[in-house]
Amino acid sequence: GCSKEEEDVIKIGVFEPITGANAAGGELEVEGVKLANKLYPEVLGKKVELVIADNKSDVVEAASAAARLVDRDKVVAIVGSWGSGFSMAAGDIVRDGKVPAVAASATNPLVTLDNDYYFRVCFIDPFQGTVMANYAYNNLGAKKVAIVREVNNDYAVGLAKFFEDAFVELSGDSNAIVAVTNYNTGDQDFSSQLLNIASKNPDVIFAPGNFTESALIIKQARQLGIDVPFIGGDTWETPEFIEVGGADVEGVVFSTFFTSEVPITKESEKFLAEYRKEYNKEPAAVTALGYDAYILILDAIERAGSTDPVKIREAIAKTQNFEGAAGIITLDENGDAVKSAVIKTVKDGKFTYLDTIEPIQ
Amino acid sequence: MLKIENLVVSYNSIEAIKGITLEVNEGKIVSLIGANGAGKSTTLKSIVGLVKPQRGSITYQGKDLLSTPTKDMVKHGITLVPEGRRVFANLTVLENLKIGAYSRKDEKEVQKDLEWVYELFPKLKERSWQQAGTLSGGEQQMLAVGRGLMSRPKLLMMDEPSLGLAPLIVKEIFHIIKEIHKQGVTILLIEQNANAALKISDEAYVLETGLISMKGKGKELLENSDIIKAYLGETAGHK
Amino acid sequence: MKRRNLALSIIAIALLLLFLIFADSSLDSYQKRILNLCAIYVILGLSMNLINGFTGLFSLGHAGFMAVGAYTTALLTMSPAIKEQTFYLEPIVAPLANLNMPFLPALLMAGILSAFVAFIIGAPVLRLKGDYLAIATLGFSEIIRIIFTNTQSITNGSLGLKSIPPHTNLWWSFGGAALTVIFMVFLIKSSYGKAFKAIREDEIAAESMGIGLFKHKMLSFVTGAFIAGVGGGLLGSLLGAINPNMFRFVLTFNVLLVIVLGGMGSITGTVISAFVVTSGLEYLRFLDETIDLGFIEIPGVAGLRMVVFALLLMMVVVFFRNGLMGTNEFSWDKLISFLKRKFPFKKEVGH
Amino acid sequence: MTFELFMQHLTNGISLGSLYALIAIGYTMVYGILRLINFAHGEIFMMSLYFAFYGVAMFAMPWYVAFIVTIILTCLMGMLVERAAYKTLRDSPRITVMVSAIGASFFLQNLAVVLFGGRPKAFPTVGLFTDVLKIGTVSLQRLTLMIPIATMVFLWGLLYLVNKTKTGMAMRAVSKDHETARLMGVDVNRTITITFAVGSILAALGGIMWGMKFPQIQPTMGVMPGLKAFIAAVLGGIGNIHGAVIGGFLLGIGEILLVAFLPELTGYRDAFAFIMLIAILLLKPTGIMGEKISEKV
Amino acid sequence: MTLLLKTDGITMKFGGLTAVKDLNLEINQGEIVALIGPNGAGKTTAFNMITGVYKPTEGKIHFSKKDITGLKPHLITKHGMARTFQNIRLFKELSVMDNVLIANHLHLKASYLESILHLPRYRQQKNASVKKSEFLLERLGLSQFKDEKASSLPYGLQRRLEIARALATDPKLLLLDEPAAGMNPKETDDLTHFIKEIRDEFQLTILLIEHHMSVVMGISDRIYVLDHGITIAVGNPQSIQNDQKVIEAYLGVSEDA
Ligand SMILES: Nc1ncnc2c1ncn2[C@@H]1O[C@H](COP(=O)(O)OP(=O)(O)OP(=O)(O)O)[C@@H](O)[C@H]1O
Ligand SMILES: Nc1ncnc2c1ncn2[C@@H]1O[C@H](COP(=O)(O)OP(=O)(O)OP(=O)(O)O)[C@@H](O)[C@H]1O
Ligand SMILES: [Mg+2]
Ligand SMILES: [Mg+2]
Repeated sequence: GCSKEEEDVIKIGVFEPITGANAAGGELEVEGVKLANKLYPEVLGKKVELVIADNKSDVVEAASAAARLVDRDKVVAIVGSWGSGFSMAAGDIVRDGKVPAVAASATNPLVTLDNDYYFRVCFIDPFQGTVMANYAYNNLGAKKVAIVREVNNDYAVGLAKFFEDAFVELSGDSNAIVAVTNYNTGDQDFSSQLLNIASKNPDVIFAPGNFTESALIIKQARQLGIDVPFIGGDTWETPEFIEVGGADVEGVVFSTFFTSEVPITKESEKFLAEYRKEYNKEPAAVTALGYDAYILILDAIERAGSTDPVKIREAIAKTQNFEGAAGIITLDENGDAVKSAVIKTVKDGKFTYLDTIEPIQ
Repeated sequence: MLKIENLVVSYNSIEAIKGITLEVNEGKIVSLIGANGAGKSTTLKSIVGLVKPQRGSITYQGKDLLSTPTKDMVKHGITLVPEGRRVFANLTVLENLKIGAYSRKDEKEVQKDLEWVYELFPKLKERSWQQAGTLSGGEQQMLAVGRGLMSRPKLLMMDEPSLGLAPLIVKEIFHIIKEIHKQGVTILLIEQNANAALKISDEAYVLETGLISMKGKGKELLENSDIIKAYLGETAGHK
Repeated sequence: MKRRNLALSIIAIALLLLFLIFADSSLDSYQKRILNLCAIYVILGLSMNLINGFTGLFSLGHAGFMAVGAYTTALLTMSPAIKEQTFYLEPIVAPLANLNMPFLPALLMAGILSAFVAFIIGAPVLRLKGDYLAIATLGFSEIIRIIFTNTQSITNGSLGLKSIPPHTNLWWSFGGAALTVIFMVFLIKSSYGKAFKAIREDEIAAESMGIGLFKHKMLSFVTGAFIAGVGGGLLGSLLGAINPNMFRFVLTFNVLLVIVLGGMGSITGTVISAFVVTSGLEYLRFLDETIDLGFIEIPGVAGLRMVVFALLLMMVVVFFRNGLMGTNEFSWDKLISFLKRKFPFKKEVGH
Repeated sequence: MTFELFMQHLTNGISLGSLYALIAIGYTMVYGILRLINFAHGEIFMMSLYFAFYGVAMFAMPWYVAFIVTIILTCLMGMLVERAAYKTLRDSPRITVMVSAIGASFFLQNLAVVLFGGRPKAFPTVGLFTDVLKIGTVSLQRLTLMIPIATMVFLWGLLYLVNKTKTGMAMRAVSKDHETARLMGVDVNRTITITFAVGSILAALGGIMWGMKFPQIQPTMGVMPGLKAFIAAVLGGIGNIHGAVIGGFLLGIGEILLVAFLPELTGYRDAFAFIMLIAILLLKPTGIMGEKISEKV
Repeated sequence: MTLLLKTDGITMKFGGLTAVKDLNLEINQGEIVALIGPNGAGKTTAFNMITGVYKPTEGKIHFSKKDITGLKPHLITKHGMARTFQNIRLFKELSVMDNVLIANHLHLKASYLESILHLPRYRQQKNASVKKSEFLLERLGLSQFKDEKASSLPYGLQRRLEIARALATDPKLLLLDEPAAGMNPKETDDLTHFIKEIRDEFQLTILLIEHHMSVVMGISDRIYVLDHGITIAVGNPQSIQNDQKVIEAYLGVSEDA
């Protein structure tokens, strides 16, 4: 149980892959959470302490880590995890332990499905898929699209599917998707996949997947002389994407959560300024989301006026028009954020804002 | 030349050698006989440092051998032809012989010794490109002896060199031992073929469950009735 | 003597039961989860030890068998409604959609299917030896994982399964572990167990003594896979969510670690080391967190836990080359004579 | 499929295959001498990329200096790994050594996370190697041509070392029997250290070329190439240097052509490596070039 | 006299090397037959073909009138043939008793499940094998070591244990590959008697490879001599000892042996 001296700290769990295959994603989110904690170290007059639990990019570990946060560390709420699979592994645990969890960037619809205790501050894949399908069809005038997806990544598979459905509907052409090709996390050679889809002459290539592989994919495509435009999803928005991709990723278009050029909210400005000061580079989108997950929880604690996890959960569920760094968040009945998406491109080695797409009501 | 004093060796809790003292004088053939498991091989292994004795001392030409690593033994002129042949199965016959001369730098002399070994064992010359692992038992034994000779030892120790060899070859091996000995190599020999061994030995020790039970001139022991009863069997007497 | 040992065994089992009753009612769910994991690792470890430790087959395909078991159990116990929700990208194939059965038969099916997969794999692979067998079994386990990733309408692909009914509790996992231990003891004592060991010691000699290598290797492989499948099923049900990525080589390695640390070919060793490794990894978590020593706060270094774990692991391996137990087993006689040696003055009470 | 397209696939296959081959040689060499699957080889390869990265990006060394430093550091690290993880286990059961090897590999990987962070870094490329050439309609990087040539050169060098030199002979002797090798005056520990050093140098060379071809590095990046290279080594007959090269090419080209001709199966690309492995092992249980071990009884 | 083993021109090639060429052995029930010849003559290879370890490149092997060519070793053992090895191959880490018990496994009728569950049928058979093994150990003078690890036995006893293990399979034909290797002349003599004894006691037929002529000449009914894989002589001890070809290739001019 809680002893007296612990009463004046409030523990928030951070549940992320710190080691293992997904360490990169975990690190991005943890950066955001830590920054938020630095800026907002207190709530209800008590100090907020982060308890970081590594889920090792492993589902078995994820479940243990989550259980530990809930039962041993007695956190009042949890941020995370990057990767919907890990969040799902924690689903039953937070529900049974009655501790609310807020995922930052887990976009798989299953995460919050049937689970009152799981929330997220990002939009979900069906929306993002539609946004990009619209963009490809309307703005790029694409008639034929090829898809390259990271087949063992639930995010990529889901997004590809939603994109495909939306695009087929838009174009009214059931053969509009000329090719779907796969790769696995950690692959580094994509030449044969790329040559294959290029031979189908698509107008656009949609490549949802991790930024680590995506940058290499685009680079290799250019080296192979394939100059079809690439479009993708939110995961691309990391400095490394441009560092690795270099000149080859110029002009690619993707959807994401927010933009630093046209800060959506006050909080965005604050986040940007502080992040640049702290890390001396541009933030990734998921970093902003990690930040948001934290401040949203803090806001809920304040509104609940209590550190009782159940009350905090109720407060979180009622979140409306909350100003986060990555946009204004309203949680729907599933606990998913309904928010606008931003379309960006890479121009002169920088992520550049193109458009904002409002959520479909 | 080689002096062992109060040597005690044990494997885990079993004492295999319980305090033996023996001496090998330069230019002699000394043999070590005894039943299976008496500790003969263990004695040789202690000399070259493959097992670490509990107590006792081993000196070679006044030098302490216990602190010398195994790999430096050949440099001092001590070579062991190990029990069970232990040829390098993946190396050719020629390479096996060459590795016998691994620490030597005198290429020309090595070449000469190679010819010499081939002369002693014409069979090896025939098979010089064959992988040693596919040789028959006897061929491997010849190779093991040949390999030992390639280091040009001053003290050559052989652990049951006649094991599993055809009678003709056994004779040959003993002949070769004498031959090597004539060239000035001191020899410490372990043999089950006590008959043949004692015949060529200047001196011999009998080892029984880790202790030396008898020592003497080879020829003397050959006539000792205890030895005949214990090691030579009925056939030895009247043949 | 025999009577005394039997009495001691009964007392030990009673104590275990008491402990379980206590644990079930008063430990928090985190502690229970760790205990569950420990017990499941006992099952997995023993199944692998049968193949690798007792039969001497170098097999690294455990994750694959566990995957088959976990998916089978999950798909058979999930309600049709939940399956429909979960398979939202591509609907589940018809025959699977409505299949639904209680936990026990589902676990048995898991074991049987995984044994069947082992049978299919074993037919070609068990002809290989040593490292070649290792890499081929590793390959098959990866192939299973890749197939599971790509068969969207059967396994839901990379999206994985969630809301798997949480049947696994201390009774199931410890019950399973106890059954497995008893089964293994009986098996190893039997003539077949000796034949397995003979194969481990010297294949050529074993074959010359009339032991059919292929048949016996296959028996061991399939039996091990059966147990691994059941273990996988328990694990999946404990976690509530599974996906193909969790059945990577690392999982096999965790089990391998358990048996190597415990001692290849020791049932006792596997049981002990399953507990030590599983809980040890959890205890090390403090390394990732900020340590507050009162006067100074040492900031946690993310990932340090795994660095330390890997180091500890290597050290243990270096110092206990044959594992904690080697190939030795626990017995009351040994324990008592050990205690007598340690405490010579204490007289043994009543028997 | 057009001829040009096929040629483009084939060149890609050859260059990928030769990278696999290069890393596979290191594996096979250590295996051949120690009968030990050096699971840490993939991580040594990964570390070499970080060395090169920090050399060029942080310490602003010219690339050739950085690469030489990388090779030296990697070589040292390989020797260090040998010392820590394997040396003390010389006469232990095989499986124990393997666990230690996997432990070493985990250690290095997690150490890299702690030291360098989990986020990927862009590997510095050198125009001399990475510029794109166009031959007809086939476009490729200079590197694509250089890698197979380099592989062949290293292969030749290594074969010379192992088969023609005294050190090589000692290596082969040590691989069979430590005790007897010692009796022959061979310094077993030194020989093994040299083996690791050479293996690690090859890993570093492979690493640098890999990095320039796929210019992104992260702590887990050693796993896949490591595994593939290992498969290549086994395909060819582990312990056999020629075999590793053949296995590497077979795997690289096979993988690429599989995707090229059967695009529906791209999701199974990684499985292909294993399927090919198992198929070949079933036909030839010790790999393509592996010596047939009909044990003499 | 019944013919027990007959090899029909069996040949074994390793790459370019013909280790055994056109070997025609005929062994009758109850005989002791020796196979001798220089090192590398192909004796062990012949054993390996007969016991199924190698598959002959050419030729047929008949045992008890059945064609056993190319059968796996364990099946051949089931037919009633057992062997020892030139380089001892015991189950080193197992106890002496277990080594012998394992050789009973091939006669086990109880199924896998019956055995694991120790059902009555299994228990019955197990008790029988334990008895039999105890008897064999007793008979070979190994009783006192029955719980020790096989590898801890002295060399001579290890050889004996190999024979005990082979006997436990209930063979009709026992093949011994250099049983006297590593024994001193005294022990060799003892072994010679021992082989005769077990032949009579267990009604065995024995095929023997040996380089110790005292053994070979002392107990063999007939001798086959191989050289370079070719059979150069067949006959009783007397004729072999005086065969010029054999003397040249193998025995050498007798001076003391
Ligand atoms: N590595 C070992 N571990 C444990 N015991 C051993 C080991 N090597 C030898 N022994 C034991 O030490 C004793 C002496 O063995 P050693 O090999 O020296 O005998 P030996 O006289 O050479 O016999 P042989 O004639 O059979 O070669 C034996 O009882 C043997 O069982
Ligand atoms: N597996 C194998 N591969 C290649 N060559 C082999 C193999 N087994 C045996 N040989 C060769 O066959 C020949 C006969 O060998 P074998 O072992 O049968 O001889 P042996 O008569 O038993 O000799 P010894 O009395 O020395 O044991 C030898 O020249 C050997 O090199
Ligand atoms: Mg000896
Ligand atoms: Mg032989």
